[in-house]
Amino acid sequence: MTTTTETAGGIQVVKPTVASYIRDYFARVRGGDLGTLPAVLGLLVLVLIFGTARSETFLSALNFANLFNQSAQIVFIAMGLVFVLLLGEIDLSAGFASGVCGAVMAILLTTHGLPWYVAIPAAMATGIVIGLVLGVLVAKLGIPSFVVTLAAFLGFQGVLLTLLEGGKNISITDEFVKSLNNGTLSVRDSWIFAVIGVAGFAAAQLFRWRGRVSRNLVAEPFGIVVARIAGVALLAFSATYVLTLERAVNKAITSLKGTPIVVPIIVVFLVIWTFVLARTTYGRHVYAVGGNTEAARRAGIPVDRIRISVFVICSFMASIGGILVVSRQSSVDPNTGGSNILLYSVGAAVIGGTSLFGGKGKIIYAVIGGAVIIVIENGMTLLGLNSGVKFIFTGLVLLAAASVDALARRRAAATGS
Amino acid sequence: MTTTTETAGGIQVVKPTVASYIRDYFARVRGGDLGTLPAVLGLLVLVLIFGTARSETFLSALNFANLFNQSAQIVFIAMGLVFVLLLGEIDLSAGFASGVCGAVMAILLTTHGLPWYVAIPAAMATGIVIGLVLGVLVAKLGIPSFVVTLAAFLGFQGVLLTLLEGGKNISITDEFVKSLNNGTLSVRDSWIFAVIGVAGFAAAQLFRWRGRVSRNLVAEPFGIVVARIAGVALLAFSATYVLTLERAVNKAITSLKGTPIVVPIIVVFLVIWTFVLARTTYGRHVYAVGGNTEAARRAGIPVDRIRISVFVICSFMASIGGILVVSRQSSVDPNTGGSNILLYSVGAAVIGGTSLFGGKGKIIYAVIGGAVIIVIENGMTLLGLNSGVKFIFTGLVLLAAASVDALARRRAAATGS
Amino acid sequence: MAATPLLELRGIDKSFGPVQVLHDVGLSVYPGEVTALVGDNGAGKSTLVKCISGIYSIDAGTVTFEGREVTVHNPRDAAALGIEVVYQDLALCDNLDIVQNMFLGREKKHGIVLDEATMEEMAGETLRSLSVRTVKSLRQLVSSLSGGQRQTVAIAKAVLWNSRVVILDEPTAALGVAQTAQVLELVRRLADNGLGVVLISHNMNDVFAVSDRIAALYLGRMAAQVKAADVTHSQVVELITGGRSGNLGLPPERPSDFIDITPGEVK
Amino acid sequence: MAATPLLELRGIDKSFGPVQVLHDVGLSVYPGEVTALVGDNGAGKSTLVKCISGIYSIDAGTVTFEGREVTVHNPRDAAALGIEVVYQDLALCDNLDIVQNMFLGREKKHGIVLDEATMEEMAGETLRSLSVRTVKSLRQLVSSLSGGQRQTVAIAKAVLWNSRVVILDEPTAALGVAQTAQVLELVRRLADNGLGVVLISHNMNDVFAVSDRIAALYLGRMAAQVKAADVTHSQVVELITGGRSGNLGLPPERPSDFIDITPGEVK
Amino acid sequence: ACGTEDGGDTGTDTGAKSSAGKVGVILPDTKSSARWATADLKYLTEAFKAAGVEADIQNAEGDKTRFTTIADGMIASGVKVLVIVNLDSGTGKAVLEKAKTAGIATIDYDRLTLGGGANYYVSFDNTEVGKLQGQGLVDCLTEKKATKPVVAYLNGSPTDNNATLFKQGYDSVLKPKFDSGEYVKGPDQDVPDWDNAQGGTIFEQQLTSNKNIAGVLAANDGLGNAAIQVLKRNKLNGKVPVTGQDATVEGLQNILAGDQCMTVYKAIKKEADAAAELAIALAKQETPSTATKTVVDPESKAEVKSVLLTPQSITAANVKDVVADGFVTKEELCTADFAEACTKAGIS
Ligand SMILES: Nc1ncnc2c1ncn2[C@@H]1O[C@H](COP(=O)(O)OP(=O)(O)OP(=O)(O)O)[C@@H](O)[C@H]1O
Ligand SMILES: Nc1ncnc2c1ncn2[C@@H]1O[C@H](COP(=O)(O)OP(=O)(O)OP(=O)(O)O)[C@@H](O)[C@H]1O
Ligand SMILES: [Mg+2]
Ligand SMILES: [Mg+2]
Repeated sequence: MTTTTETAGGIQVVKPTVASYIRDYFARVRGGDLGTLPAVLGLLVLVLIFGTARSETFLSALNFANLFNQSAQIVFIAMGLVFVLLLGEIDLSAGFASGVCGAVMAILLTTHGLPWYVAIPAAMATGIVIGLVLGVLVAKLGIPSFVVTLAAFLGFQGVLLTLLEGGKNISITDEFVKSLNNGTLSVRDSWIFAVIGVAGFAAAQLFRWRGRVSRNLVAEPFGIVVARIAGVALLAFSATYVLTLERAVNKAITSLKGTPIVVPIIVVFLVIWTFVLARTTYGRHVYAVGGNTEAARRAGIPVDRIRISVFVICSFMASIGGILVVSRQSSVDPNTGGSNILLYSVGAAVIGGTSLFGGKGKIIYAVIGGAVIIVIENGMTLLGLNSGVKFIFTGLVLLAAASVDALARRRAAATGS
Repeated sequence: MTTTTETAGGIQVVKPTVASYIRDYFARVRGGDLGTLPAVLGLLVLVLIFGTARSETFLSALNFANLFNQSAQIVFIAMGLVFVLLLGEIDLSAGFASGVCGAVMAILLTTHGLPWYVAIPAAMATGIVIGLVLGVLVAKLGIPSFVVTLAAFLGFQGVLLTLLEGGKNISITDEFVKSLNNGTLSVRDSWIFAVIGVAGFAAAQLFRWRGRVSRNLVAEPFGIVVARIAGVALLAFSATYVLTLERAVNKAITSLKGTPIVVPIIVVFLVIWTFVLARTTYGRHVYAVGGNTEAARRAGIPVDRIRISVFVICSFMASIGGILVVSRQSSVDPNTGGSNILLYSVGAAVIGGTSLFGGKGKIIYAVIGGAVIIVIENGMTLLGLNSGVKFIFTGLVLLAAASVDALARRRAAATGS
Repeated sequence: MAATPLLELRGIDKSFGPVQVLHDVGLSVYPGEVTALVGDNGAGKSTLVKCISGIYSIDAGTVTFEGREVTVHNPRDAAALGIEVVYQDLALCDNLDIVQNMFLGREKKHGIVLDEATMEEMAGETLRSLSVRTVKSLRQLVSSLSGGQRQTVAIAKAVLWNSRVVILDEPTAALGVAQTAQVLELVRRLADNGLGVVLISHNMNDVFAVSDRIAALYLGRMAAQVKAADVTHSQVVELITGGRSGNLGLPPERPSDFIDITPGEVK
Repeated sequence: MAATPLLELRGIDKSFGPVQVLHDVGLSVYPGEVTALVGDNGAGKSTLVKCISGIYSIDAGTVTFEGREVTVHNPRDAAALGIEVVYQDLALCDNLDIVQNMFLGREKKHGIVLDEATMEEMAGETLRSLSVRTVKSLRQLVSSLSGGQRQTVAIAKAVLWNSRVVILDEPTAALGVAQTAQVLELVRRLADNGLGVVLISHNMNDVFAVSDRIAALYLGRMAAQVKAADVTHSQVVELITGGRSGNLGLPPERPSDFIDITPGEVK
Repeated sequence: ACGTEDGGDTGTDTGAKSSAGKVGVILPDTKSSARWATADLKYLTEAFKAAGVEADIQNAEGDKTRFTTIADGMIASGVKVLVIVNLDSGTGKAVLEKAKTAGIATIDYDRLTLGGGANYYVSFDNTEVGKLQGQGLVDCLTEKKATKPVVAYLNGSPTDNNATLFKQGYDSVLKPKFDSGEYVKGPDQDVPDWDNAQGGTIFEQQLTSNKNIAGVLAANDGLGNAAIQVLKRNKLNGKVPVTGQDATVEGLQNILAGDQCMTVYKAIKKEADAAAELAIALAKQETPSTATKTVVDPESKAEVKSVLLTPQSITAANVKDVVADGFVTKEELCTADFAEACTKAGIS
């Protein structure tokens, strides 16, 4: 059966085996501790629906690659919003902030003819400044973030219009910028990226595992660690395989293969922010302030500074979202970042499992939730419905995906807590 | 000094005098218990700003009357949203729900040629059904309201487009419906309404005061009750006076005076919902569920039913908002209820003092917050700025109004709790 | 006293995910008696109470009320049976005042209008009977009350009603000397009126002062349920800390009592 | 022991809106001594503690720390001075686990990375020393802990650090017999190590068991601060419930001790 | 676009490849004008159906991201011809370039994508529309013998490039009059999202601040109607001329009632037919013969083969043309309230 071991200050504990670990995992799932499982389930259901309805187009390599490029703006804004939502705040202005930052970049590139390595940092800096202002207004003046960012939502809309001189579009021609959300890595680089990614993941997992074992702390069974690494490797390599297939529509004219450049960009930010939230003091404090602001204050955490910082991160991420969407569209107009972008981004974070009340959420949730939203958008356009019906269906499909999630949790809750 | 009296189960208490009551009020205000005071202050600041910038137009009787008609949709949606927000939920679909209900009315009136007394109840019933569906999805399936109503936001947009066959406008010609948000009471009726309103308020206040005094409970000093009644009377009568001045644009052609019909409609709903929230078991339970759902459940309150009911009320109020906006425009188009209506409505509730986290809010907050929003909109359009600058200014003015509020609370918090 | 228990639990099991908190727990509550439920921190006392009142669903076992087997799905059902509970985590609505909290779910009405005056009078009387003297106003929000004041409001809320069984989970933990005495007296009075009372407490003096029976939980198992007169102070402490005392208690095998620093920081 | 107090309060006033909760309160905390702060429910003990730790701003009065007059704006300042507090309303982050809560605001790091292993070890040791046996995992969220377990985590959190003054607001209220004994022992040990300890408790046995001095608050006024050896059990109870006992305590005039059902339900 | 229930979309699910390739059409939005969802969709669907060419027609809902997503989807599903109404030149260009690398023939429909290099261009001239509006207002004001009339602008959405083009058009007519002092320039405001409700409020405020407004240049019929409602409230309807665009039922009725001065009718069927004809030819890999004119792309200076159509100004006198064209039906237009006016306007 189970064997015991001595750990953490000489306390007797059970040493988990692979079997007991898996048993416990299922008990936990049944107990309602589901993490991203329901959102992933929802995603699978969606893929199934669209895959059946439009198998040859939805499931094509081309469409798979398109998904990444299409999701970039929402995923980036959603990643930033996770921080704000973790504190139980909201940022309604993130969409237009991304538009403003995109416009700043476009203007510097086009009107002022500056190179991308000036324009992109300038756009990011704009994002940071925006976040700083919002954060200070919320944290120091104590105006509810809904109101501050509603004002900013209106204000930035005006700024964008003013920057674009009342409604012009600005097109960009810089090849580097355009490649960000349109280009692909070469096939060789795609594989190198996949291998480095998987190796990094494996190293991090093994390093942590060894650390705990050597300290005599209870660690996961080695089998589980290996299985997890193998799972990630399988996912990464099969995705890379599909992405390196030829997917040009007209193979005679051109060739199109390789991982979209936006994939490594998303992965890098995913890794950085996951690290920040899970492994640094700052991240810990973000969760603490979101979970119980008063407790955090009493523990000596500089609550105001944390509050400001999440707005800075959010607007910064929005600026990257803006850069990418401008890259994809090769232009910026007064509606860039408007429309449903904001609601979709918040929706992405929430569908992934982030709580609007603070304290609960992970960066990966934004990516998975963003995937749900984009798969719906992408799939719906493939169905070729007329506008009214399309809106209705989009709503219904979104609801269906969320119900899978809710029902999974509910079933779990019924048997567990 | 203070005299004591015996009350509630034979306990010695201080009998407040007018002086001690006022002293306590100020101590409470200094202690951070501000109610609507900051929002009212914000409103005054706004009136001052616009009154100075455009004194002859902003402060005209015509503009004063316009404010009521312009605010109707937002105020009604915000009143409904207060219920939803009291539970810590959100309804993103309220705007389009009002559009759908308005469209239902317009179609019944115009396409089907039905009379208003069929079309209006049908629109309201549509609102109730919408709320029921949303409420059941949130309460029974346990999907976060943000996601449910985001789906509904998209869905209703589609429904509206479909109802309007892809984008037509439907005009209404029914005079009764058109008068709802365009017409005015006659001067005589305006005064009758004002007198009845004030008398009702006075009766309610005095009745309650007498009830407490006769039960030997601590009651407000009589002087305070009288002063409050006098204040309300002053407000009501001076507003009626202004509204019964001649305000026609071209006095040669036509005469325009009297309280807008929409005012009694707003007042009636304000009174009903205030009564429901403050004086009925249902209202008490709404606050309880919003304040601490677990405590409410333990107290035997049917939490799910309360949750469903607030969505029903919200969508019902949205339907009235929809009816009124269609009345005002005399037509409905696919954007009715779209655009910024929803954010403005939530903003109105929040600026008034409703908490997004539940448990805190009153119906009057929606009216005052709605007034802030509409005064900004109204004033900004009078300034005749171009769009970009107008958006920026609107944001800034909104922020300024909110800052007055926040600073008032903050000052209070610094000296008090 | 009466031979048939008012409330009887048998074979209650309860797990939270992989953690089993209650193992085959039985408990009998007799009318007119105070049953003290004791046990170490984390023994499962509060969990048991929440299973009775329908906050948690039970995994296995039966609940019998006045001889009928019942299923309690939620606190409404429990209240309908006449079971009132003062929870350890008090669960008051911070945004409501004292009177509003005390009458929550049982508001007095005149037609459809709340009868605030009557409620205020009744609340005042109840609080006075519990020796609360420092409350400044019955219309104070409970969020601004001191720990003991909140505790008193929660107790007053539960005993205002005509119920059959009253369960109090550490009701005197935050109370002062005088207030504790009043509450213990109240507990005795409730039992004397024929109610079944369950009192959870860590204070052995209080337990012996008012209870007729003592039930001891040890690591989620019912170690023993005995008459208070049949055991000594130190025997009860032994039952609490070791699960057995002489021939009383659980068989001498060790259940899993350890800090188990389980796998990873899976959240 | 040492003649100069480590922490000294003088003339502290504190009002919440129209309600004055503390009137001219003074308190001295000496190094190496346990000062018990007693008082009825709602006397103002917790409010006083929160004034010391900077959660509430004081309206009047001075705080002197090691002879220097200090102003404490927030708990950070208090922590910087070396004042650690266990609050009555525990204030744990429900969304974090035991280890994360215990090290909140003082995380151990390797470079910029959190050193989870070390923190887990230290947390395990501390909890074991406090007789906590039923915690299933150090990575359990505190939201799933029992009342006593939460209490223990909060205590462990405050005593893990090298501080000068430790204030414990009813730390044993939810604890079992064994755990209470451990905490009282810990309190004594802290004082013996030269720290100034303030213990708030309603349990006179506990108070007399560990404290060197007793300060009694009565309706927001400091009735008396005396050596524990100089007073009897019943004298202290009199101070608590009446504000005076013989020649000790407040002058015999009645402050406003009543339930005051104030004007309207103004919210 | 054509859901299967409309019967227009044979869809990709038919599997069987017709001899002609598939055509993809992306329409811009449903808000700037009702035409996209009502007229264009209908006419294009009919035209492609008649020719037996498979077509996928979708609307981007004014969302550029969605526009690109739809384009990606169409390219992925293997269309041979792509017809786009761009939301702005930038996105349009990106899509056209993608289509070109995929070897797809492209048609700019209604709006020229600057620098985009589409193969063909079919359009009404938006600036021309604006000019007609300006001229219409001038005519009405002249007819009313207004002296130094104050003219208010109720422009379209500030985020919609077309609104800018319309404004350029009517400004080119009216600005000289302002400059010469013949007319007085009144308030000039944009209506976000073409939102009629906001349009009404904005005009109400314009009138409040400037009581002697004597002419309203409203950018489309929806906004025109919003202004008319405000005027009605002040009994000024019919006295103050209001312009419009799109020849909607609402607008035409307002014209018949004498409340609206004019609207601009774009014979959308002609435009749609022209585009469909081009697309069908391209899908069948024939060389189309209809594109006889050329337009010079002001950005790339390249010549684009074009079919250009002219918008028509509609006043009470020629409302009947619109009915005759089948753009609106008599039943829709001549409801009980307007029967008399219809007869007077010669609609039978
Ligand atoms: N939701 C939950 N999830 C997981 N474990 C839980 C949960 N609730 C309680 N537990 C565990 O169940 C055990 C029993 O908890 P319970 O609250 O019933 O203890 P108790 O006997 O009331 O203790 P105390 O005297 O401290 O109040 C504890 O070990 C606790 O950690
Ligand atoms: N924020 C507040 N607003 C108004 N009154 C308050 C507030 N906080 C506390 N009080 C009042 O101050 C008094 C003292 O409260 P405090 O919490 O300090 O009491 P305590 O001595 O700790 O009591 P206990 O033993 O019950 O914990 C109480 O009467 C309480 O109602
Ligand atoms: Mg317990
Ligand atoms: Mg206290």
